[in-house]
Amino acid sequence: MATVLSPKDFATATPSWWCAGCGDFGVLAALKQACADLALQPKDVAFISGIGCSGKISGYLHSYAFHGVHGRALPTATAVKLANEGLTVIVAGGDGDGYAIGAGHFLHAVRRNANMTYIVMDNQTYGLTKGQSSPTSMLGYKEGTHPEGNPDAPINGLAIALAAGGTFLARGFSSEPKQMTEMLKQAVLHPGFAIVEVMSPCVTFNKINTYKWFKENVYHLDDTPGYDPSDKHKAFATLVQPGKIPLGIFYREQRPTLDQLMLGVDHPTLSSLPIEKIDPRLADLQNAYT
Amino acid sequence: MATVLSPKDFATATPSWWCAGCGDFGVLAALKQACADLALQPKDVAFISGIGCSGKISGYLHSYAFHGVHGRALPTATAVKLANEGLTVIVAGGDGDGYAIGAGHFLHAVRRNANMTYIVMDNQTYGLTKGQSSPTSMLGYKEGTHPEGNPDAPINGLAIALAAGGTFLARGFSSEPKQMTEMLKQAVLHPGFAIVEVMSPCVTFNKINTYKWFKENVYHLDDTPGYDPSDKHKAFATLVQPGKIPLGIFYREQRPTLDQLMLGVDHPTLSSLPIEKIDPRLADLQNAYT
Amino acid sequence: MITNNIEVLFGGQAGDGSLTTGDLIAAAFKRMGLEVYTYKDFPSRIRGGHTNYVIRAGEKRHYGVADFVDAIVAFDLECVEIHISEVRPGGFVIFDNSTEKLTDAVRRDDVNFYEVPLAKIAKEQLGLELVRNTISMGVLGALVGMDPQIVRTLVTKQYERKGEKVVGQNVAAIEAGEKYVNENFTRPSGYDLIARPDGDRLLMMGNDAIGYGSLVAGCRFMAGYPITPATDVLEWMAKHAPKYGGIVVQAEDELAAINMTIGAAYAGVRAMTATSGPGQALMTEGIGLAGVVETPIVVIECARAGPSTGMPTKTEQSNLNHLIFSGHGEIPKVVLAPGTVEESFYLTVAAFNLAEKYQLPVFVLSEQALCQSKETIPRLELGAVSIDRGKLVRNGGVTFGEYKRFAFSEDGVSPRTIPGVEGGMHLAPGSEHSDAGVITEDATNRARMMEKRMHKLVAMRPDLPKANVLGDPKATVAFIGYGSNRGPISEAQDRLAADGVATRFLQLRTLWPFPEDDVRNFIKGAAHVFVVEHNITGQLERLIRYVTGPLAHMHPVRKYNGRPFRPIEIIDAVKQKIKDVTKLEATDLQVRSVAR
Amino acid sequence: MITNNIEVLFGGQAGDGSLTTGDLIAAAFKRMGLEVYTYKDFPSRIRGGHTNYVIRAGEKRHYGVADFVDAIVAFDLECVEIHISEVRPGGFVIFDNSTEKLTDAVRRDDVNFYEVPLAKIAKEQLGLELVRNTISMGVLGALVGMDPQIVRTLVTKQYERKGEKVVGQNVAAIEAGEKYVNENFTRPSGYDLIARPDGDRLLMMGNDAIGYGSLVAGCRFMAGYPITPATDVLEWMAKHAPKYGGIVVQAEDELAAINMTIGAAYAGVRAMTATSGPGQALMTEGIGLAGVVETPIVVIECARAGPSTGMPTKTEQSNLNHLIFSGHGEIPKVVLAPGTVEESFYLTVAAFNLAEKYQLPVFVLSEQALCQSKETIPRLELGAVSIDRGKLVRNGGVTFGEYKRFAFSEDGVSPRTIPGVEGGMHLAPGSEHSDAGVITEDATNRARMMEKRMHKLVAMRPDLPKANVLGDPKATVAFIGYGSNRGPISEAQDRLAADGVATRFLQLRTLWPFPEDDVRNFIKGAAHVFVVEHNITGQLERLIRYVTGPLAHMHPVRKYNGRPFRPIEIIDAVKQKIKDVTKLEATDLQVRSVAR
Ligand SMILES: Cc1ncc(C[n+]2csc(CCOP(=O)(O)OP(=O)(O)O)c2C)c(N)n1
Ligand SMILES: Cc1ncc(C[n+]2csc(CCOP(=O)(O)OP(=O)(O)O)c2C)c(N)n1
Ligand code: SF4
Ligand code: SF4
Ligand SMILES: [Mg+2]
Ligand SMILES: [Mg+2]
Repeated sequence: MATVLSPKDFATATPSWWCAGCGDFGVLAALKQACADLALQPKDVAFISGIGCSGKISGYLHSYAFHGVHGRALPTATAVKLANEGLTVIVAGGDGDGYAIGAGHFLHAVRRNANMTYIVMDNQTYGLTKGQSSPTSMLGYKEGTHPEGNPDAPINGLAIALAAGGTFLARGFSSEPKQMTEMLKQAVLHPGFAIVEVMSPCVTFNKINTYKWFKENVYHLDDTPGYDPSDKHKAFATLVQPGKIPLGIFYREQRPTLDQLMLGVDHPTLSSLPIEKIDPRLADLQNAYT
Repeated sequence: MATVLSPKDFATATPSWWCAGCGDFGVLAALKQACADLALQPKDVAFISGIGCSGKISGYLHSYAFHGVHGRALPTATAVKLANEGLTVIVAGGDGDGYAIGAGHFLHAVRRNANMTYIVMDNQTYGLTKGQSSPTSMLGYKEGTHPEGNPDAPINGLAIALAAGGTFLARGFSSEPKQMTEMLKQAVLHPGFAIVEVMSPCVTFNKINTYKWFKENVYHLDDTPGYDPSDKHKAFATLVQPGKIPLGIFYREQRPTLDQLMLGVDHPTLSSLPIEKIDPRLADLQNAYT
Repeated sequence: MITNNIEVLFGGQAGDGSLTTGDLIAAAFKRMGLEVYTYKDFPSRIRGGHTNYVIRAGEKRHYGVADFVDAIVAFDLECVEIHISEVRPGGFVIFDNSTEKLTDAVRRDDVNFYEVPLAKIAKEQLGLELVRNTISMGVLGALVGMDPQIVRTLVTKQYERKGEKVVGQNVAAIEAGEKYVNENFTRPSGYDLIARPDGDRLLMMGNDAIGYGSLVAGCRFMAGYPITPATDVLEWMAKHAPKYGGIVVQAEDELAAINMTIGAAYAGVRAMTATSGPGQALMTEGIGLAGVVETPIVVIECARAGPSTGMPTKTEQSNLNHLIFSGHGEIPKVVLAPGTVEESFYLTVAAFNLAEKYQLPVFVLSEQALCQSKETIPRLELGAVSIDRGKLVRNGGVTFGEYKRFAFSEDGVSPRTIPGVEGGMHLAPGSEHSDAGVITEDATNRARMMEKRMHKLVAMRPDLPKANVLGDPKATVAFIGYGSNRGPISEAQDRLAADGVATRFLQLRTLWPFPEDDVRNFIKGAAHVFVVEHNITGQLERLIRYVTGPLAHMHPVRKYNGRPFRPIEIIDAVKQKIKDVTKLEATDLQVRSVAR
Repeated sequence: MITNNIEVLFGGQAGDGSLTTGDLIAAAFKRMGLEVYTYKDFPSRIRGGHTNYVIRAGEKRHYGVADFVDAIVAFDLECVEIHISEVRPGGFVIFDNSTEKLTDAVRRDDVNFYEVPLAKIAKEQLGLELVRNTISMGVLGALVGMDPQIVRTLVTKQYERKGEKVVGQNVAAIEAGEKYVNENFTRPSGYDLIARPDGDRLLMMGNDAIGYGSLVAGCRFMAGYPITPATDVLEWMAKHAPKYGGIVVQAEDELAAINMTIGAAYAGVRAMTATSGPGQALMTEGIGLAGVVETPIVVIECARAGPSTGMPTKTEQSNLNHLIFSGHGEIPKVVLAPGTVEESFYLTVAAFNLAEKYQLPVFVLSEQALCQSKETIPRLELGAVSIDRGKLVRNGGVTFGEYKRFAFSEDGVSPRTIPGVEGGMHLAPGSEHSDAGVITEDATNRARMMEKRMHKLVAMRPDLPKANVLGDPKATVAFIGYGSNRGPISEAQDRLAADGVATRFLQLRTLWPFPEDDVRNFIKGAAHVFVVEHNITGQLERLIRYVTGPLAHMHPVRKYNGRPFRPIEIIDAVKQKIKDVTKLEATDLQVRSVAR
């Protein structure tokens, strides 16, 4: 296949199942653009998604796509990367998928720092199950399971990731395609576990955190003079600061990746080991038992 | 029962299953002392533990003790508290139980801020399964599953809890009974989810993080002039600072607890609702379906 | 002219409001004194994708869909394309021709087509696209003779909350629909409805009956994680429980949900969770814990089509094996399976009593085609149910040292104290333990404890909901089934009887412990036993064969495409086995060939 | 004088090193040319609590413990108290009387007692408490005539790593033990060992055989979470896999472990995980995913006594139902169950081939009494095994657009590309999908896909490991069993034969898909069928009854106290049913009454 040049090369024939106006369209568009700009080959992209409206995205990116079970995309993806480190591994899922049922895996993916990209499509609700609170829903958010309002304080995935040893932490907004595309490219290029949280409004159920609401409630780190993404304490302060929602790359750092630590440098790719021929050295292993 | 005065009143007849010298003995002693000092009644203490050497502690505290499955002590305890908010709910478990298999529940217990105490008995290994790496084991820690050394960077439970909205974060050392007892008392008195991480050496398997090693590698916040446990940024900086391990109360803050938010103030205790007599108002509910 | 017997299929794109309208029509039919059953067939997406809502109404009560659809209200061509083959000869189609035109491909000359520019009227005459559905109600009403007054009252009630203006628009919409029919169509629809006394009945969805049953049974704590089709129960409880002192926790996942349920129950509250396949799989370990610590919990399983994510909004009976046989090690558990909305209420109440009396996990097994379906039912008799808390010790009277939480006993059940009770302190461990709750690996104690716990399954037999025997108890043609298949099976029975084939039907309501004697006795004397179930491997048949072994005259009737059985499919299976009956009409064959 | 036939029980407190010494003795017996089986009985704690290690050695190969213990090496009184009743009349006890004294309660005049101050000698003569165990080896060796040279060599090899000094101390310890016997005891032990040619044999533990089998089968990725008794496999792979290019990941929990295994397999590596009950329960959802996305994975289940935490270090066969029937929805899966260490190797290799050839999850089911036991076995023939990767497409040759990952086919298996292969891009969803992998809820496609996947269970039959038929194929007394019960059953067969009762034994090695024909044929002509299993509900019998129905002459032989069967328990069950055989001796009855 020739070098990929256009987002179209990453499109599938499958019509999307999203509602008109869903923020997820923006995420998909930016992702295709990023893949194109990085001249990735669809055959070398492993795209693993969780379950949710967001999770359906794996059906719309021409690649080796895997749509697993709810909340387990990260362990699956980690293994895909270890099995074939030559692949560009990208994971996408919702705020519920990643921060509720998948929260434990999220923490461990962060500490392991495998070289892959994780896109959290955050609509602050459970879209596919019709609008219940997610871990990022605001306090008092009213919906089916909380007619009187959500009593659980929202969690800040990026702040938690920072505390857990995250090495690339960014947040975008699905109606800012250029910035998002740029972030995603940086994330894919980052040698380590890169998290891009995207504010992706659910137009059908979340009547609070709408496009309008976001436009009024976000600001950009780029507009913050002298913001230094290598300053961990500043990143923490910025992330936990109540009030408007900052967008941009909060923090980046380099430390050995899981694949480097486990596979070393000149390790043959697991998926192409010639196991069909039984390694003769294996016979000698029995000597230890004589 | 008369007011409890001595730790003995919280002792059970069951002989402990711990190795001689295990740090967990110190935790148990301090916990009994704290219960005694707080004049708690065994019948009003619900003590839920995880699975592990640490988890066996529930068999040794005279109380309503529940020894559930691996990693799920926090959700169980949260419900016990909601079912009967009059109880003093204490949870104890290992670093593996809480930060590996239980990591997701840990994050959500922190954000919910139910009024209970969580003791993480951290020996930086999986004791009961014979010494494998836990999420707090040091990089390069050598054991059965990692003969060449653990490749996963250790996680900092308290830093993560801080980022997730923790309201009481402390760390003790099992051979410092007085400080530990004081911390536990403060934790139980704290209106919210209080975490006390205790360095509790595994003398059988962890030959790195020994009593000696700790004595050489800890320092006390009390010795840090002007340390202010209400300063979130300082707490974060202190927790993530590489090098020696700080002991003490890192952070405390008050925000509404889950039980307050869900039950309100004058809510009758769930466990004593007179459900035996079917509430007559229930019949009218059917009118909505005529 | 067919009177008081109609099945209407409302179809369009998901999220276009056909569900609301379907509910209104169902209510209208009910108010007209008819028996109603509804079935929702929607995709696993929020907007877009073909969705349809079937409303069946008649003088006879049915618990399922018919072979044919009598009327289709199609908001788009796709709906007609998909469903035209299901229309009964002589039936009709209401089609919104505002933007699309009917193609010849979909036309059938044995079907009446009424083309109405619903969207156009909505926009141009009423200035509100949304009321398109309401207009269609007016059209349908005029064509089949729905009581205009009833329809207006319901529409008014429905939109009250949204204010006068909206109410007005919708009432106007109804009238516009009626008017269009009167002005443009002379052809009668061939269907007519004549109002009868409604009586004191309810129109209730299976999941609502489960929620209501739980509340009546004294459940005051529910922990759950949203999942189709079980979310309704969670949301029903969230809406109603607080008024009765109860609370609902949305957990971070099903592992938390089941362990929260156990925690609350351990602390003395009647507690439940509700989930479906994937969530049920995650609860497996917790269920085992409840069994060993002998904590009473109720777990609602609203089954959907698996495996894995499968078809989340479709129906299936493929979780039975899991409920009964999953889990490492062996614990006593109970599985109850209602076959109707009414039973969903009564069996849920029974579940809570069984759970607490025998201190173990009890499952209530429903399915998408039942739990999300509405049925007209008589008022539920609160006087007919009572609460039995078994050996719960709440007010002391026990002495520490003497009291043994897991004491061996006749029925395998031990006195159960809860935190706060003086003298009852103990350890409740998931590890094997002595009668006092002390962890031990002693071989003799182990064997006794296993026997103690498992003996509950024997002790409880008298308390278990009995199976229903329907039809002619002496018939030689027999059916065995459960759950949502109760409807299609009994309807098949009636029609077979009309064809001179008498049948009897054992509708199992307790699936575990399996009612071996009932099955053994029921099968006696049967020339043919048809085991009807909605899965591919024959999970129910496996349970039966444990009792009977393989039988030449036992015939599987299975379906696994996510759609509920139609009576004809069962009738057909019977007729294929029993030669001496009249051939089927071509139309039936046609229906069978339609995969649904 | 009993020659070349002995069962030694080494007992003390957990963590006191009796396991190491037991291993050394087992090795010594093996080097002396005897057939060896070992069984570990330890508590779920690290130090303290009674633990014991049974080593059985003889000229005949056994795969289990005997009725009696011949010799006890007791490091404390508790050990004698617990096990004295199990000693064969004429057997002996070596007791460390350094601190405790033997009580009259434990004395038996039909048993020889050798009291040796082991700890005292260790401390005072050798200045190292630790070598107490090694001294006991010297004592035992001198009493039963173990080859001193072999023992010295082994001890030297064992302690080499720890340096000359330690080696010296241990060799000295052996000598001290031998010396003590020669100086203090004249009474012969009644047992004698005569060295025979060792031959080219191995002494291997079940879990090691599974690990080795995986590596040979080409497994290069393992994800796991520690859990007794499966951790050994994880650690074995961690130690050996890297040398062959493989890696092992310690996951954060079993949910991660199973999904990592799926991820690695999806990417083209032969991948596995190993766990036990509680972990298996957590893997339930993931197994279903593997079934639907048709990803080949191998899951090792090392069963322990449940339910819930249960008795983590004890043995049981109570997970079979779970492996076969757990999970929402229906997928094809395979369950293989080795009955010996040797089979553990060969069936593990078979598991990987079946998994990849049929693209589904395959379980290897072992049990604590097998996976943590050592057996002497012939060298494993690598020439006898080969690797079949089925329809794996690794080197392109597929065209995008034409290629269909889930193409319908004769055997239900479709060509499988892995990431990186040009032209093979597709979506692999846990939701129902078309042959091309596109998510669809179409009814017709759904039914076909279910049939495609389930058909694999039929297509694979020729490739499934066959059951073993042991004993006299024409005998009218029949046994059916699997796993660790293979040993006690075949031993019971030999002894029944000696008593004139001929028997045959169907040792099942494929438990799912259940070998219905084999079982049907095997049962033909049997007057009695004894189904031997280690659980309370009869999980194997349930599978058999699906084929046979209830049979008057089918008799359950069950145990569920966490301890493996002793041959006498099986013999007894048979004799109780079959009147016409000689009465049992009192001693046997005594043993039976001992709960083990
Ligand atoms: C184990 C399991 N539990 C529950 C569900 C039901 N479910 C599907 S998507 C979803 C959450 C959706 O929220 P999110 O992850 O934020 O994705 P979104 O739809 O908002 O994009 C849930 C609970 C499931 N599929 N599997
Ligand atoms: C679901 C499940 N997986 C694995 C195990 C085995 N297991 C028991 S304790 C334990 C971890 C022990 O480590 P930790 O929580 O740190 O407790 P410690 O023994 O160190 O005090 C594990 C993996 C289990 N009991 N249940
Ligand atoms: S429901 Fe919300 S999240 Fe889901 S597709 Fe529609 S808009 Fe998007
Ligand atoms: S193994 Fe370690 S953690 Fe467990 S009891 Fe012994 S010393 Fe304590
Ligand atoms: Mg979301
Ligand atoms: Mg630990």
